[in-house]
Amino acid sequence: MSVSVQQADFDAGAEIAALSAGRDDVGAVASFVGLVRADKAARVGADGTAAVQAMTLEHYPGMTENALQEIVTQAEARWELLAVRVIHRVGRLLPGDRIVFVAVASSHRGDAFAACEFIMDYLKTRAPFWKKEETPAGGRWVDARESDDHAAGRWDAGK
Amino acid sequence: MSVSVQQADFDAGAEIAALSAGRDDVGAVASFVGLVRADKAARVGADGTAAVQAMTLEHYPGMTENALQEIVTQAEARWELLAVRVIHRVGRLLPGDRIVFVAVASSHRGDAFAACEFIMDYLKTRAPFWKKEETPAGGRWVDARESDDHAAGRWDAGK
Amino acid sequence: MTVKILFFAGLREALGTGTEALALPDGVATAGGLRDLLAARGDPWSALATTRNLRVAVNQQMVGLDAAVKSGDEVAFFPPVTGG
Amino acid sequence: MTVKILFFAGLREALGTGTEALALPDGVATAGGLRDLLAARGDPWSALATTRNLRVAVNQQMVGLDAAVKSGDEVAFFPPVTGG
Repeated sequence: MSVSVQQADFDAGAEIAALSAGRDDVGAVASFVGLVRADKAARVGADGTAAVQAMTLEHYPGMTENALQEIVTQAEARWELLAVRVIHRVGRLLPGDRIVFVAVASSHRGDAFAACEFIMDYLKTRAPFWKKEETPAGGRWVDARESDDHAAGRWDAGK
Repeated sequence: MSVSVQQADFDAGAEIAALSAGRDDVGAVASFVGLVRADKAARVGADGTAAVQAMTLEHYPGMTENALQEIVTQAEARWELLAVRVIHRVGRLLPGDRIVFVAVASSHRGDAFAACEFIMDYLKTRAPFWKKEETPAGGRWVDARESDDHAAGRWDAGK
Repeated sequence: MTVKILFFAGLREALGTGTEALALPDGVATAGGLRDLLAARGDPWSALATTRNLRVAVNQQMVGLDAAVKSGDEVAFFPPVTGG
Repeated sequence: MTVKILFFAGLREALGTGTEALALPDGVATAGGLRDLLAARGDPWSALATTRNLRVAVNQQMVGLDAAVKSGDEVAFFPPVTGG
């Protein structure tokens, strides 16, 4: 497993390929890319312009990396995984920019899909990152969403 | 949506990037890559050598493409999707080679994950492809697995 | 007018052919009826009766063996699919 | 020995600082006690009492406000996380 918190962009295709490179036991790689949405409707852009012009991601150096490692370790305990890669960007990003990448390699697709979604759900609620949006009306810190707590909570119910 | 059945390999990173290129409403791209496993333990390779040396994929030209399109249309009816890409290779492939690619773009990750897994589950049971493995003991057509029927059946239960 | 019949994968190999054009005889009106007609030819055609979970598509749509078949249709027989 | 205190995101902005070193006074033995001590300084520190669903980490582990705090610890206060 490998976890990175970085300002730089990443190459999803190269990361996916790296998980199965040089081995013949990987049958499935499930992956996820999260991107900055302009989020037209939901916010202040009633004039139809893109409401979110940019976004700055803050983290807690040290703890953030440890929290991501711990989430991956939990996933490895729950499913049969062969390799895991997590990348989360920090700093200022624009609409359309990639924010987060999670990829999970397994022999079987069920384990790969479940672990990939589990890692994203836990990352959303347990890894110390915070987003501040720049909008025409000024900066605003993004509120945590109950739907994310709900998504993470599903895994506790022994789904 | 776009569906391809082809002999050529594909570039997962370029395909993922294409789903959100030039737009700012994509927040999530869930994707899946399926690969040829050597499948050491399960088959005839009791001497420890890789049991599956190669694999040939056959399809039903015309029907296969239509079946994939229909599966994607069903996914688009069930979830809010912005773009879908499906690629399935045919012909002779070696262990470690990519077989199948599914990527789904949505505003939200829940829809992207669910639709991506749904498409893979339906593809496994409803799209006319057949695998023949080459092993030290000769060629053998892969048997359909009950676990795949079960995986596809989950979606009928209104999960 | 004939029926175009296709065979795939292990079934195609067992029969030694991937396609056949056949004038539909009187009394054969379903995919299952067509399957029985072909299987009655004896070896290797009996593979159509013995293939486990034989699947059938009429005009490129998966259907049950009770589905209607008429002249001009494309009928395909194959084992359960194993792609992905 | 002091406690190293960190603040993040909107809380950091509200307080105008991201870090502070504080000698832990007698009688403050939990993260909640430390939070109350700081919030009692008045504006802008009362943000520590009014931040909705305030989170706390002691030595980089998320804990409850009843978690023990002692000299030498690193204690961080922040709003609910919004990464991903």
